[in-house]
Amino acid sequence: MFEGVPLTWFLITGTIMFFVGIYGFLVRKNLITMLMSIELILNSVNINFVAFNKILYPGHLEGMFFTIFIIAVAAAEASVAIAIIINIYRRLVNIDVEKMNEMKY
Amino acid sequence: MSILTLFIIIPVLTIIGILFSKNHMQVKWVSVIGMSLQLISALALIFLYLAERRAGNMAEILFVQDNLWYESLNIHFYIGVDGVSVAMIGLTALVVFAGIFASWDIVDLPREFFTSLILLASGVFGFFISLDLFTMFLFYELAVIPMYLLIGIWGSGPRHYSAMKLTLMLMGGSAFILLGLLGIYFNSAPSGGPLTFDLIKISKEHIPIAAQNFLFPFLFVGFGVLGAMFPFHTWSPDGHASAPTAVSMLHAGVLMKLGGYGCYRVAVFLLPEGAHYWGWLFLILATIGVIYGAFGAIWQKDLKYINAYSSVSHCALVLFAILMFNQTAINGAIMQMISHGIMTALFFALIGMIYGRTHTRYINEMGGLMKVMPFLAVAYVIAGLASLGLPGFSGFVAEMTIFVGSFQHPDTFHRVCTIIAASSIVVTAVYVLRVVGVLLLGKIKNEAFETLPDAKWHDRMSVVALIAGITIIGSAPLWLSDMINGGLGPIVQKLLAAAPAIMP
Amino acid sequence: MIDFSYTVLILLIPLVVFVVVGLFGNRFKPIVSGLVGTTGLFIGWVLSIFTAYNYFFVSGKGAEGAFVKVLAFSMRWLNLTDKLHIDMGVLLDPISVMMLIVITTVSFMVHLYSIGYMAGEKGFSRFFATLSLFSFSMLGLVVATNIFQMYIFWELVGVSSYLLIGFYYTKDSAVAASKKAFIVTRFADLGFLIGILMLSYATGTFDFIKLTAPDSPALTSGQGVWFLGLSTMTWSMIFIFMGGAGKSAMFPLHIWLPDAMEGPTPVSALIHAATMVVAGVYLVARLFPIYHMNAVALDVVMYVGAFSSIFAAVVACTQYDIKRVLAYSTMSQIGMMMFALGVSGYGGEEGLGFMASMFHLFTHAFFKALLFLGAGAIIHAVHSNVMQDMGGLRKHMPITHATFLIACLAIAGIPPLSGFFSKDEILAAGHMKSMFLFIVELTVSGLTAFYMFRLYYNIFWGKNTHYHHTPHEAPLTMTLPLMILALGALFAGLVPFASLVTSDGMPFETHIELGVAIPAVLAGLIGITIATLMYRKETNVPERIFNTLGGFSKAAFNKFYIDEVYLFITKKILFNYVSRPVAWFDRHIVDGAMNGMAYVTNEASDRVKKLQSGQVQQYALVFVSGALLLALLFIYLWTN
Amino acid sequence: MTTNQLMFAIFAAVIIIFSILTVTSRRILRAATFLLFVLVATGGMYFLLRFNFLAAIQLTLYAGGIVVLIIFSILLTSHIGEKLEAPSVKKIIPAFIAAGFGAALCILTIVQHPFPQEVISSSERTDIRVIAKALISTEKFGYALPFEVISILLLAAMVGAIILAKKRKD
Repeated sequence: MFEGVPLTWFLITGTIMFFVGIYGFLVRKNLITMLMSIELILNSVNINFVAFNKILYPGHLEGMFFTIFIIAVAAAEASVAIAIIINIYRRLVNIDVEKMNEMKY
Repeated sequence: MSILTLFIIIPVLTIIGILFSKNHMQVKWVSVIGMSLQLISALALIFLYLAERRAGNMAEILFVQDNLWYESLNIHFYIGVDGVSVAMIGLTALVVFAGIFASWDIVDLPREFFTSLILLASGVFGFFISLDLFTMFLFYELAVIPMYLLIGIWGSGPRHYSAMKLTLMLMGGSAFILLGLLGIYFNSAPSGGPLTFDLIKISKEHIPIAAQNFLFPFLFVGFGVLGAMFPFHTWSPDGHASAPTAVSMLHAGVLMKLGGYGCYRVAVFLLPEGAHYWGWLFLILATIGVIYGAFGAIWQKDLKYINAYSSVSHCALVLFAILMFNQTAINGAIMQMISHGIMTALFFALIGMIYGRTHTRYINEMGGLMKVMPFLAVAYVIAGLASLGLPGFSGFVAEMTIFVGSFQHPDTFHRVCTIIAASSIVVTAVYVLRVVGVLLLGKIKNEAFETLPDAKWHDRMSVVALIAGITIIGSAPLWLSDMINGGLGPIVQKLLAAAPAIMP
Repeated sequence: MIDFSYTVLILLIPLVVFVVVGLFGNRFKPIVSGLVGTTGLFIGWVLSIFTAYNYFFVSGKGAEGAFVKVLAFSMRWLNLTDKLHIDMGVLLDPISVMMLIVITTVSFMVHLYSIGYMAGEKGFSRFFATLSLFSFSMLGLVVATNIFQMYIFWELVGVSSYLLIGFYYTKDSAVAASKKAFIVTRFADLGFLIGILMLSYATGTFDFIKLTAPDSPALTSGQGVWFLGLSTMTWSMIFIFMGGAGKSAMFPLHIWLPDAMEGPTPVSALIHAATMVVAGVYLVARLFPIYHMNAVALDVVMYVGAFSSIFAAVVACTQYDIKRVLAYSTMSQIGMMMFALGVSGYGGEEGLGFMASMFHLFTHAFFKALLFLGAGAIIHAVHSNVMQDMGGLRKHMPITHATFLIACLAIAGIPPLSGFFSKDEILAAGHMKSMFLFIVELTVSGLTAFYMFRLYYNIFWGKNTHYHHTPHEAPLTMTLPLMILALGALFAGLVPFASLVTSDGMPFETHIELGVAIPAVLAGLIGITIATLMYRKETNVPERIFNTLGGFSKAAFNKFYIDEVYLFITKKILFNYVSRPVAWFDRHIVDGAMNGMAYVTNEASDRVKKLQSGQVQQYALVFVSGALLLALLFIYLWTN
Repeated sequence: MTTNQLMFAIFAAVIIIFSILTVTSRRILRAATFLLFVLVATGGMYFLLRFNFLAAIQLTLYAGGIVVLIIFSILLTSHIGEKLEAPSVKKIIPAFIAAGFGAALCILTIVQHPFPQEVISSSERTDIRVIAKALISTEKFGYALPFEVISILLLAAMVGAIILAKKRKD
């Protein structure tokens, strides 16, 4: 309970966001929208981290640092992913994930 | 360092020589020189061995060399020979020597071809001289693997299919063998002490009977696959049909002998109780194989298939004799391996040469070749007569030793099996004479064949070397038989100890 | 005791000739090969006569006045078990020395004859090389010291016969005939081999001296009832006889012999008249002491011999190919020899049949070889094998005619020619055993005279055929052997066989029993008379008789359809119903199982690989579902 | 309802609604905009929890950096007015089941789990100096090593992105 807001609420919000992200990742065909879904997933995790940090271990900062690192990793990931997406687009002139099955079998 | 190390070093040096040679001719000549040296050292080994024995050296194993190789599993590079392995080495050297000449006309990638061929040969040599189960297995695999490349790259017909089939079946056999070998390894010191792969040391131990009964089928079937045991023989016809000449020669002549030798040296020698326990089953399979291979050959039309089925029949006779568990029959089995090795190599060499000229292997499309290529035709007749067990050629000696030995078995079942197996000599005569009649005699069917050339000098080298082998053994077998007999003592004693009740 | 070890040369010389001519024959002029071969055999012939003289008249007899077996030479060839080993050597006893004479004489004559007969043929030196190989094998067979050596040379004889029958290898019929001969005898040899295995299993030895000694292990061991009420030893003897029957063309293994006439005629004379085909008789004679102890086996020999003799005689009356007539005649005569062995007892007078058999073998060799060589001369002149193409040849070929007539008289058993004496002894021995079989053999004797003179008249008398070019007498190299053999046919019967070649080596006295001799000669004369009436002039009597007998004569002409039965068994049953299914089974069931395993693996992996669709989202779905299921599992279901 | 609760409710509602819109909108630029809202609302959450520094990072890096990056890439790869085709039902159903099931499972677990209930009302903000010191400290609760590692990762990502996106000569 943080100033009237229970931990559970944060967690539920994070969970919903997470699974919405999962859903998006599973159904969206456009690579960029899939990337956005991943961002959702990462953010939901971040919320959990900071909520746990603040409410369960108020004296510590691990959760926050994790979040910082996750954001950094997310930034790196996003940059590389977008580079790849643009590269794919250059070659195939579309970024539909269903059409990318070159590496099957 | 013992003389045996030469059999590993010479192929390696030859391969290095091949890699450094500049053109096709050099590759061939380097191979010829290397394998001639190998043949000379094999003959020298035979003489040295006989001299040692004559001098009264009665050690079980001669020319021993033992280096620790991998300590934590107690693996040694442990080599040595007895009469049996000396004989097998002689066979291998002869067949490889002839094989080099028989593949003189290889055009594609000769460097790689000869390298693989010699690699294969060195695997076989290594297998025969090893006394450590692990190195034995290592060399076994070394001999089997190049076969895939040799058939897959230089083969003919459905070569990828055949190469794949052959390799997969043999690898399946290898898996069984590995299981069996590991089983022996973990039972190698029943009375405590370090585990060992040392064949001689294990043979002095007594592996628990339950373990023997469990392991024997693995080893026997594993080696039996390579020895073309019914019903695991089907890689052989396809593999031989697709393989290039020298590979067929080496494969049928030598590699299939690894199977028989392994059955004898590992399965029966180390697991005598297991052998007695399972003997009847495999004996039935072997008897079926003898007759079945012979009948299978009658109907075939492709020369290589005929010969492959005949090999099935002859190799089944080897297993048959080993399973008789007495000295004479096993002696016959070893002689049959040698005899069949040379004979079938000769067959395949001739088939390759005939195919190289007529470009067909279907006997119905040929005829009257005796007129066109008398040398090859006469050689084929000789090979055929040797195959059907004519006295004066090695096949007779081996078969008769087997039949006489087997018939001394006190058990009626074994004697009946012997009679059934003996009846294969008639069937063999049928298909051999059929081929000779259709292929060589009669009138020339295809006019294009009338101008075909007879054997060239390198063909003659190969053929004459092999014919000399079968005639020498066939007309003066005593030294060979005695040499092999000298090596059989330990195994026969073990078998006797294993089942005193049913041995004569 | 004289050292007989030089006899090994009799074997070695033909072997050396074979190797030399076989390897280098193409480099010589053809005639050189011929001369080398003939000279080799000539030396062998001289040595054999010398040996025979030494053995029979100088030092063959043992202490009790019986001929003993002399081990002239022996060498270890192969060790089998601690008791069994194969030796190569020379064993001299009356029958082997007698055979040496027969073989070297006939072989020498045939060599000489072939120089003329085969002149200009392609493969002249190949012919002589193979002849030498045959001579070597046959000599090795007769002097074998043990049954395994005999088997070895037995096989070699078979293969040289194969090579010689198939000499004209571009002729399909010759190829087929050689194949047939080899396979049929090979089948018989399987019986021989099994017999040897059983014999050696029971007695622990291959050695003839041990096997035939009075204290032979063969007489004591293996006597218990083993199978179908017969003892092991009896069975082994029956199996061994099967081998002999195959080589000697006894019914029902005779089918190869008539076809074997596809070979050059000298070959027929050598192999299929005088030497190889009597190997079976020789084999039984060799093991006679053991056969004697196994009455059933000996009865088998007797009945098979008797039946073969009458069967072949009937068939011979209907054939038109002169060589086939002679082939059936050979079969018939050998049947008589077998019969004689079958009725014989052992030792002294009891062994009359044995002696008679050997005697007939000896005389038969001369006149049958003569007949074949004469037939060869005729064929050489007429370029045909068939009687219808011949007739009136007596004017063109006087020497051939005279020698042929002598041979016909000899085989018909007309005194005082050689055939009379030996046949008389056979009939006498048969008379002692069974009246019925005696009459059968008497009939055979009459039939023999009939078909021989049918042949004779058809060739030399009968119609005056017009030839394309007038037939002329053969050259000297061919007529000389004819004349020498004619001398043999005339006088071989005077050899005192009973005092030389007997079952136990003890000489005994024989005398001509008129009760047997008169019917025998009468039978011969009747046969000759009928033949004269029917065939001397061209008439249609034979045809009428042939037609009257209807089905029987047709069956006889077709050799009682035995060939067809064999063809049915081999072609239909073995090829179509055994080999073909085996091949099919192998390709489809055994290999199918292997391929099936591969197919199943392949198919399974094909199914599994579909999961690897390349669709990232599918992977993610599977991953998420899996993770969630695991979570469910760990949190709620595994909560104990 | 306290202010905090109200603020939380607003942020949570924004997050949930706009994240759903993000993954369902068929106009990709709109989706990106919705994502921006979600990220901003997340930043709001951080503020709520008194992580001001973190919230600042969230706003600058995520909302400012990544979303702009995404929008640029959208502009590079799609037409503005283009409507994405709707995902097939075949994909939606399993994905929906999986996501729904997962959410249900997680929420159930969260609700059932007995979290400590004591109220924390420390409204103190974390001092940026503390953060800075912790980031370069090698003591316990110091993050020097991860900090360096992450910087190398960022460098690698930068290099990688440049190499990947560079126009090839071939």
